[in-house]
Amino acid sequence: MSDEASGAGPQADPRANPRARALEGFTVELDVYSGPYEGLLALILRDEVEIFEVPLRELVALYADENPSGTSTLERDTDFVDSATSLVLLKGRALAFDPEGEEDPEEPLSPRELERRLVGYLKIKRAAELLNERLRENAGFYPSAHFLPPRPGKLRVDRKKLAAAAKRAFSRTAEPETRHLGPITVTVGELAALIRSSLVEANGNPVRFEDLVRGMDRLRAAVAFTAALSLASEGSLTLRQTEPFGPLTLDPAARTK
Amino acid sequence: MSAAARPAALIEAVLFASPHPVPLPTLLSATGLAEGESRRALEDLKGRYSPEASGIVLREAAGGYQLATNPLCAEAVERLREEARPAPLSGAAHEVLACVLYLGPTTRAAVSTVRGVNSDAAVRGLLERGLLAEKGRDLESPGAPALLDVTDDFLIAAGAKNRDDFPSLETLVDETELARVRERLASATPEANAGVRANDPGADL
Amino acid sequence: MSAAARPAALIEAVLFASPHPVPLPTLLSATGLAEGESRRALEDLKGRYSPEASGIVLREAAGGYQLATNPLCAEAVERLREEARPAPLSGAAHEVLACVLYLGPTTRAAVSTVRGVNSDAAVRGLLERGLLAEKGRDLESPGAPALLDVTDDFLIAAGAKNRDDFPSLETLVDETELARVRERLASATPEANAGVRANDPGADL
Repeated sequence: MSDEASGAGPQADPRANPRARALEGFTVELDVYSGPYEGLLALILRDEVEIFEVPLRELVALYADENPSGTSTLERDTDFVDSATSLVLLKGRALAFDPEGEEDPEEPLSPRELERRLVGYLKIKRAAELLNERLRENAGFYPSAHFLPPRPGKLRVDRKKLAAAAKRAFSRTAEPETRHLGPITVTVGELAALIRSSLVEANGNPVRFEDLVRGMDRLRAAVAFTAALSLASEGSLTLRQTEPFGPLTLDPAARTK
Repeated sequence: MSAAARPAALIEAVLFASPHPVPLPTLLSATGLAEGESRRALEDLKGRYSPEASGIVLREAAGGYQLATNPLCAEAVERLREEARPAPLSGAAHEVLACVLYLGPTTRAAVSTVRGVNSDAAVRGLLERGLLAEKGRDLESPGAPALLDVTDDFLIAAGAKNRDDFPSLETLVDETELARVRERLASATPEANAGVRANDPGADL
Repeated sequence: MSAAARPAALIEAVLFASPHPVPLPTLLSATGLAEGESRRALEDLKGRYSPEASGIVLREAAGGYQLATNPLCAEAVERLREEARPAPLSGAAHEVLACVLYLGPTTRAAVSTVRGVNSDAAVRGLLERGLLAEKGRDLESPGAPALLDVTDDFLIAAGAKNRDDFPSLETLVDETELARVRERLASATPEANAGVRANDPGADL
């Protein structure tokens, strides 16, 4: 498949975008997006799809289902794992996000500032639940289809906007600009290993997430969280949090790997 | 859900949401009602929406049933039309217009394939505004889906002399990107293929 | 001619001919009615188009009056249009809407700060769906970033008469819950902060 794809155009050097080339033909059906996988990656990198809305577990399951009889090539599998790992890392980065760029990543927030933010966020979270309900209750109202169309000339189509829309629509899978993401210096693998060894040291006892990330900078802590989620989804541990903002605990799975 | 709604209410809602007269079989399949109860409900509705009782009237036209404004109220409706300022088009609407302009005539499925998201609602909005129209059907695809094209009103709204009075796609989008879009359309569902086949091989895309 | 039509019929016809809610002043100028008789007629119409009596209902939204299909009949309408209901918004999108509704007009950066995660993608999706719009710029911030606000389409979708037709933010969280959060924070070490942030509910893998 990649051979054929690499002959597709003058610039189709497989190294230019190996993951999209090898994974061409893999389409995904998710709530947030349906279409080619490479398109999903492009949309995420261009901030057109929020990384938190991409259920990675579902994505992996779709990939596994797509190749049930071992027809997949090693190259293809490697590319998929590579891109899926990038998505996990992106999730980690988004969690450590600092929009104003003002915070020193090594300097923890003051307890008062943290409280202010959490209380503010909690209110927004409740408001979002309320909106969810309001929008659902009001979803079934359809407006009249019997209006007169505006007189010709009243409606304007902006040609600049139309050209910009054409660019957008026909470049959905363009190799996106990634410079703004900056280097990611920590891997989920490293932190997954750290979590596993902490669980072994704890000798079958639960480990508090807070203890695990004590002393880590925010990016590492966030990636540790995604690593914990990955381990939980593969069944190596169980995550426990009894209430919102409550302490998070990692329990070793009964059947440790 | 709809079990709770009375037959007349179901018919009322369907006629309200359809810009065209709805033939009885369509009405039955949309509402799930039997023919007898539908006819009885339509009789009731003729009373409720009579020219004497209401500003909305139920009429039979072009082989179907239609709700329409009472001619007695025509002046008020015309004044509303004069005052109404059309809402600006959304980003999605612009993208759909661009797809149909550059690929067209093409199907809804092809538009959705290019955009990567279901575009049915945006297409409907543009049909309602008269910027797109269905022009024939793609008989080679299963289900013979409708072919969409831009309208003269669209050209007027964009201040364009004709379809060619827009920058070519090649000047807007990278050649590699176009090749990929083409590949995607070709490998998509048969309905989406219609969009490609309906196009001249040497056309913009 | 229109002298023969009753006030309620005129209003009915005008609302029927508009896909959007019609503000009272527009209703008055289109129908030529006085405010008092319009209000009385609207009261009558609320009975005629009540959810119990009709497949078409009269609602107030986004500063105007609108006739719309009764949600009990939504499935029949969707079958007629062969159109699925648009996918509901994600959790992230609801949070962004809540930020803009309660704290807005506000910038993308402010939304991201409140949520603790980059919200550009969710904002973009909401702009695309027409639920948010850019309204002016924040001239006091460096780079004069665009200010986001909720749109009339959002108010219509939420069935809200206006921006204030929502409970106040202070009433949404009960005191005992806030007290528990404060208590837990007081007992936690400052280093725990990354962990708490990482517990963002949107972070479901």
